[in-house]
Amino acid sequence: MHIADFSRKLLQNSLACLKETFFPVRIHWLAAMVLTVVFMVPHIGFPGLSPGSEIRIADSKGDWGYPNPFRHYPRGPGYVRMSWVFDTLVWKDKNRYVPALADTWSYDPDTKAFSFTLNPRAKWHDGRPVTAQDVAFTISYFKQHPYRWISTHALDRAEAKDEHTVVIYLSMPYAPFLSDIGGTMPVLPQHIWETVTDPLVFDDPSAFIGSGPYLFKDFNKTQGTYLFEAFPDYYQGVPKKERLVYVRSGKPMMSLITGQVDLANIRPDMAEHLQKKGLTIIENEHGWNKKIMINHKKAPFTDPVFRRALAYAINRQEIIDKAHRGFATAASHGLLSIDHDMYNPDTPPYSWNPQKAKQMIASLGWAKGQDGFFHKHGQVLEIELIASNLTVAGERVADRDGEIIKKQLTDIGIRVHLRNQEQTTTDSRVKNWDFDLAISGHGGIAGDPRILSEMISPVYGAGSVNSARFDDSPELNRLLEAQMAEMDPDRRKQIVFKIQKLYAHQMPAISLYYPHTMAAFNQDRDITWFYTKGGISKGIPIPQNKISLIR
Amino acid sequence: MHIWKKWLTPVLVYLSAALVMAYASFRLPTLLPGDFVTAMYAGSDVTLNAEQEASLRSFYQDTQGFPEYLHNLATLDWGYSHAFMAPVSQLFLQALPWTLLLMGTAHVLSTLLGFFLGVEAAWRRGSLMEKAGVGMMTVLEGIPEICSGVLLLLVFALSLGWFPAAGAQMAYADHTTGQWLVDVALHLTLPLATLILAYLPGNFLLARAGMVMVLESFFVVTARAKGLPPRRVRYAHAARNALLPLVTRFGLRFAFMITGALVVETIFSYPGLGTLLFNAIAMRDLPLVQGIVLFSAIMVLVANLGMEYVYTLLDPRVGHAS
Amino acid sequence: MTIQIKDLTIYYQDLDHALLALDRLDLALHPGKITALVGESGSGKTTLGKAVMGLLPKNARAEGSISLGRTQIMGLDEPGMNQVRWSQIAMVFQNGAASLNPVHNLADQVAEPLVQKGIGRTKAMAAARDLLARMGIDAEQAARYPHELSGGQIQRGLLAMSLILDPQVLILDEPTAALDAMTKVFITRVIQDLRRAGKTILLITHDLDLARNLADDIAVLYLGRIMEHLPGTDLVDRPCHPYTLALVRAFPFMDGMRELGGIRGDAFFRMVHAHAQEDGRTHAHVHVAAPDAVHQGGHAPPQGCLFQPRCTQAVLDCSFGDIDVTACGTHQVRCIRGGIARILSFEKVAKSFGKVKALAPTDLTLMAGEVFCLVGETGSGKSTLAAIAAGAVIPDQGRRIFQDRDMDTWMKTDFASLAPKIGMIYQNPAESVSHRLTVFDIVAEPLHIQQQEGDPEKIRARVLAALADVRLSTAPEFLKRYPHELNMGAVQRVCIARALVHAPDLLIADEPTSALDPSVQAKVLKMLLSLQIEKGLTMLFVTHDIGLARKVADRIGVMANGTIMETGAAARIVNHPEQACTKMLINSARGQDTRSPGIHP
Amino acid sequence: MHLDMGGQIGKDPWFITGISILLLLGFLAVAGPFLVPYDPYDISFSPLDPPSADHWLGTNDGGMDILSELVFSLRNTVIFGITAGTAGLVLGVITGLFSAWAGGWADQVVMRLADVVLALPSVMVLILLAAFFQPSPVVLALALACLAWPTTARGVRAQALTLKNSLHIKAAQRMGGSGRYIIARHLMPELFPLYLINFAAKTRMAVFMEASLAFLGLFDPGEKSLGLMINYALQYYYLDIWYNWLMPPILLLSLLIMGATFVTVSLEKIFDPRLRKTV
Repeated sequence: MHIADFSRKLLQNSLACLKETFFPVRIHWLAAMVLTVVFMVPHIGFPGLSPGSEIRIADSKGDWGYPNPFRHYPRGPGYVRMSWVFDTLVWKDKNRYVPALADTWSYDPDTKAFSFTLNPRAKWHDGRPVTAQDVAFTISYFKQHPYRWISTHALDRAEAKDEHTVVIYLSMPYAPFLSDIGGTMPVLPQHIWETVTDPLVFDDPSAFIGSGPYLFKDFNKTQGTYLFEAFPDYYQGVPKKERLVYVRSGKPMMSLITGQVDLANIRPDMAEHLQKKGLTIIENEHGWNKKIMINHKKAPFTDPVFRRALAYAINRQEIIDKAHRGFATAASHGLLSIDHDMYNPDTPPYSWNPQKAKQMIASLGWAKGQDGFFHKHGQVLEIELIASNLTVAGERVADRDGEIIKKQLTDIGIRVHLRNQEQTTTDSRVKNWDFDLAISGHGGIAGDPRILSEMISPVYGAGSVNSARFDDSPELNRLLEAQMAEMDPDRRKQIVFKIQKLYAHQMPAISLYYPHTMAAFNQDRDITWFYTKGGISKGIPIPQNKISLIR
Repeated sequence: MHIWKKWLTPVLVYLSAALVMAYASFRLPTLLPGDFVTAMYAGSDVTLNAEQEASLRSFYQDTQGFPEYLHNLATLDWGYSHAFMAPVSQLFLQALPWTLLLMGTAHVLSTLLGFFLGVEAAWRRGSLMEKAGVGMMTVLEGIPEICSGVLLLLVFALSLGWFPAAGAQMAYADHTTGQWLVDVALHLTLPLATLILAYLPGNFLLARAGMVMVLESFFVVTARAKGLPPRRVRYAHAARNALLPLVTRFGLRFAFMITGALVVETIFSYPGLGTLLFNAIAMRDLPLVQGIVLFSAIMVLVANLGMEYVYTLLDPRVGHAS
Repeated sequence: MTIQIKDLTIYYQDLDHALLALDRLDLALHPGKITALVGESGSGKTTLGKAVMGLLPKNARAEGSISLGRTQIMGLDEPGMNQVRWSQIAMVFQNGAASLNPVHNLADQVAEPLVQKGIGRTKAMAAARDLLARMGIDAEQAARYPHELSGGQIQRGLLAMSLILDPQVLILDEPTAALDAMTKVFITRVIQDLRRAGKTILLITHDLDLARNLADDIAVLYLGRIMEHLPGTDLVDRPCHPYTLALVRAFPFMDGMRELGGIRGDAFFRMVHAHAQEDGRTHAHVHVAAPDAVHQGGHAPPQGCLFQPRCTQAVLDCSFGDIDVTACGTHQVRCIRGGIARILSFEKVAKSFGKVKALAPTDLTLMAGEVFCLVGETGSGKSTLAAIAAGAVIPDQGRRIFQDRDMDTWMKTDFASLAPKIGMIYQNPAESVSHRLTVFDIVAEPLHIQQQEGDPEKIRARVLAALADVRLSTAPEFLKRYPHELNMGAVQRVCIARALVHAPDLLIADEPTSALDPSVQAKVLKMLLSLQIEKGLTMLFVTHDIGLARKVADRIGVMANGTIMETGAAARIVNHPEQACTKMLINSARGQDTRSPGIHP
Repeated sequence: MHLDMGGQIGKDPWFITGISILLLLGFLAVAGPFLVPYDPYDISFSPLDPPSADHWLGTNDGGMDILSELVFSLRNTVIFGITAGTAGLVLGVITGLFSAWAGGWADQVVMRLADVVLALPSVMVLILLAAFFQPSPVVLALALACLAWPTTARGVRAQALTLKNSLHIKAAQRMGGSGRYIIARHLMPELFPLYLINFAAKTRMAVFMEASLAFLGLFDPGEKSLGLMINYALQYYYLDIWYNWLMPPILLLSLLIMGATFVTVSLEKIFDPRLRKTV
């Protein structure tokens, strides 16, 4: 091979030079070692992808923790990776709930109890059958060792009636039970977890024995890669693909085009380019919303009129056109997504009206100075707007919203200081009420209306930085309490309607728009991915529903 | 007494420097605003209520004071990473090989290549080849890592598709060791090329300048007079004296191994220590941050000590004080 | 193995001009012989050494031929030269420690050539260590690094290094420069052993003492040309070329007598650059660039003798045509006047006043540029001889030849042209000047007599210059002062100024300082000597005090009773006097022999 | 070692190219904002337009004119580079000279302090700063200077040490020159070549760092900088925007750094290459 000889000669030459430089030092052995490496290279074959039955999914961050209830990160992708390994009682396909571990389920309003009959064929990965006892044990275990992802405050107790029926008694009516517990709570094998006292650090391999379609094989932290293998005697049939791999890639589109991965989230602008390359594009419902957090505990934001004036001042369509080139939809001020079946169409739209905004601010005693800004008692109206690189569905993105909002507020006479900070710094400032306005965003708005309680009232959303923690309006607090306990869907809908109107009126935070989240996948792997309506489990807007690999 | 004193002061000084570095690596991360719980849970889809949050915070609370931190340090128990739920040392050892592979080879290759090219160019001083070489290298010196990295990625990974665009190896492909080696090599080429493009020019110009200066000295004429073959004169006599500045640069650069390649690691999603540190900082995963910062501090001290020793090896005239 | 260098020309190319280092040099080095190459720095000595070794820098251009035995090694390429270097020809460079690689120890560097020739490392190191031991460097010192060795040790190391391959030809460049006496003696003995061993040695040095002791033959190099090639022993006693004389006079020989004297003017370097001639083609040609010479539009191509501007006996045709080598006894000299010229010679000149025979028939020759002292008792005829030389007294018989022209005919036919060539200073300054003339007039008198310079401005300039030469003030009030208003020293200096205003070739000083008190005498003498060098005069100095003569003269002639008893180099006369009268003069000068034996003819 | 600087520098081709690049960019940075058609913060144009008559380089994702943004970014990057360069130089020289002159334990302490500063990962320190202070370019430039002075200090100290033992300084001392006099009169001017070289190197490093940090998203997007432009452009790598949006900042950045490097290389060549030995 010509190149090999040339490189060998070059190596010998440079080795001789090296030897000359350090002539008192003997380096025969170095020369020998390097030469052997040179000989080895030509005999190694080229790496190939084992096409076989394998699915590869790209993710930009890569590391989302170990896929078991206590070790996965408390974000969508973390839960999804666990969902492959641990099954829940019920699950959602494209539009509605479908049986999972439980074949049938019913709710008895008088005893406030849900009863589930389990699928007899369900087995744990170690071959033992899944019994009602396991479900009862899981409920009591989660009450003792809280699993952050679900809130067990509404559960009283659970009893296994016989081998395959279990009844869960509620301590109070809890409307989001099905979405929060039934469709989200992973069932744990009793024979493994009953001896585990400290689940957070329990990392023995048996911690990943679940009843889901895939076995957890490996997670490489630094590489950010996961490996799952199909569970042959899965009770809903052998999964379609033998292996499932998560890969980290900073440039998902590039990995898609080069065939390194089969499914990846993409930016809307990539869509038609990828379509030309023969990939299938899917678009999610509006499950994620961008909003402006307002520090309603600090003047002048304490006054709802001022907050509503801000809403009028912001031209959301310009943000959509400028910052996202139209790949977004204006959000409803009622916080719930417009695709949600409990969405109240006549929540006030606060369409862009700078004149009205100026009048409203003027009505509060602010007068326009010659510098074009509002002044009151010699103080200029000056606020600080914080923005940070938010992660939208796992994809870190820096966008122009801050700059556009700043321009719009400056136009009506408010001096704005735009400050961009690292995300965790922004989160901690919002948490400690050390801010005026902050741009942030969260998902779950197409899922269970429970999101309203979390994102408005401090009772449910104390921990989350996206929650407005607004309890000035007693009426709103009462409604939020009621909707959590209202088990009957129609009556709950009425309450949710009222909440949206009142929330829009109080305006503790301004919803801006729903970015279009899209994904693309390789059609000829004959797996069709889809976005679940209302998001996976309690509202995760990610197109990796395990149903795609089962049926 | 004199010898003992001669060696004691530097050792004492280095020890105090090590102590200061340990304190810095302990204290600085704690100054970062926000903590692990806020970073992990704040923006998440999970909403904690007040007491849940309090219990979490207490679990992740770093209660250890500096003396305790030192004690753990001594017993090589570098603490437990919050995010990864794994001992820091284990995480570290997983990421270190990749960084060593990328940065190590980049440094060694660029220094050796820079040395040979510099020596040859200086020897052919005034020839067309030398002028062209120096010209090209100066132009290369001007291109920042971020630009060359991006361009290489776009050209070779995206449009030509010769090399994989991300990662250090194809995940979970069941390769034979031979195939695995080639796969790692393929993934390594682009980031390595970027780093070499970034480091080579500096080394080349340094070697060339040093060599040009040495060639003017008399002992090179003596060497030629002794009838030694030209290559021997060039390397055993001349290049040997032009080695010192290059070694200093190698030592200094080697110390910044970790943070040095952060940009390249981000462009090529290469799983090195730099990315680990950057994510750890974002996640406010203090034990991991402290571990890595301390390791880089030790690297700097070791590099300095090593260099002092190498100085005397390379050039007997260099006194201890330099 | 002989080295034959023929017509070797080397110049260093710079951006737009080139520096000429060697100009058509011919030299032969024979086995068992030491040839010394002597000259000032910048004369091209080291360039020759390097040329032989083929180590000229990249910008050097060389023509001519250098052959080792029968093989031509001049244009050899690097590999070819490498065969010859160190195995056949070795060189010890002049740069001392800088010639050694600072990062390798001495033994390694000495053994290196052996190792490269394929001899095993351990054997080579053993050979190196014992060669170093022979040179007085023990094993511990051999393992040291250059910066840990003294100058002496390094020189011994370099010598050992050059002998490691036992080469036939050895070039030593300033082997003893900056060395302590002990090491110098050791090195000299080693070089003598090498000569006995039959090696061909070229010794490059500016240390004339070393050259005189070691060299079989010496080549004197000046600006890249060999001025004189003479046997080693003649260097001090019979230098032929004026430059060699000047060099010898400048060198602090242990047994040297005379005050050290530099050489007039400054050395300069020769520029070769191309000028487009009328025919448009550019011709490389040599051009003199003295430090202060301004390269006005034109230039001064240096036809003729290079030493001409600084030569004390330069005549008009010295600066024309190409000077080649002529024989002068056993020496070859590059001088159209065949080496140091005779300026004045007496043939059987005698004089007697009435019955008193003042001067017996004597033969005497005065060489150009030298200081000849006539010493003798009063009445020994030295003043008469001086007067005859100055043309003041006509001898009864004999011929006087001055600058190769018969003096008598010259005085008869055209005394005006002879007078300015000889200047005279008398014993008693006060009497030798007219007390009515002011200082200015005294000094200007010779010019007025000759009326050569009509224009008063020029006369004034020449007078002021002459007065400045003798370090007298040129302020107007001083010029108007009269001799009697000055002290004796000042008057004598005015006389000297008068004597030199015409820039004579020969200055005759008859007991010029005996009338002055010692402190003034010393000042005047020092001034006289520096003037002699500056102006390049030949001086006939008459004195009765041999101690004074010792300090001033190159050669001394002892006179008694009108005859010159003994002449010779000052050092020889003073250290090994032969004639009784000389011994007596020396002893009386030393105040030992108060009794004065009778004077025997 | 007095050198006829004017004569030699003028002839060196590297210096001429380097200086002309820097002058051109300097002019662009200073006069640019007045010549450029639009205000870079004006987002009133349609985003991601290809180059057209009124937008020579087209518009970026925020609807801003790329050409004007480019010029403003160049200005900010240049200002940033120069502030960081000078601050780093001044700090480095003062500490270097002090530690060389004081010698003994003071010297050791300063050098070990330099080690400690070198050991801190710059990324973390910069995040700390971005968190506490308003990350205006000046603050960050000074922060970079505080991280960069050790290398200059080492170079200056090494050179000052060799000078300290030289004869003319010992003579000045014997004549009663005080420490301050010696430093001001002899050491400072003597090290002049070193300042130039270090200044160019530091400016180059600052511009590199600013671009990389912007790329890592640590900078305020409100500020315009070449690194930030590259960062935004890179996110739309899939659209063929590379020739009008990605390449110009990369080209300008490379030109800026190339100019500084050419000047550094020629200065090093002209001034004493021996400096290299004592780095």
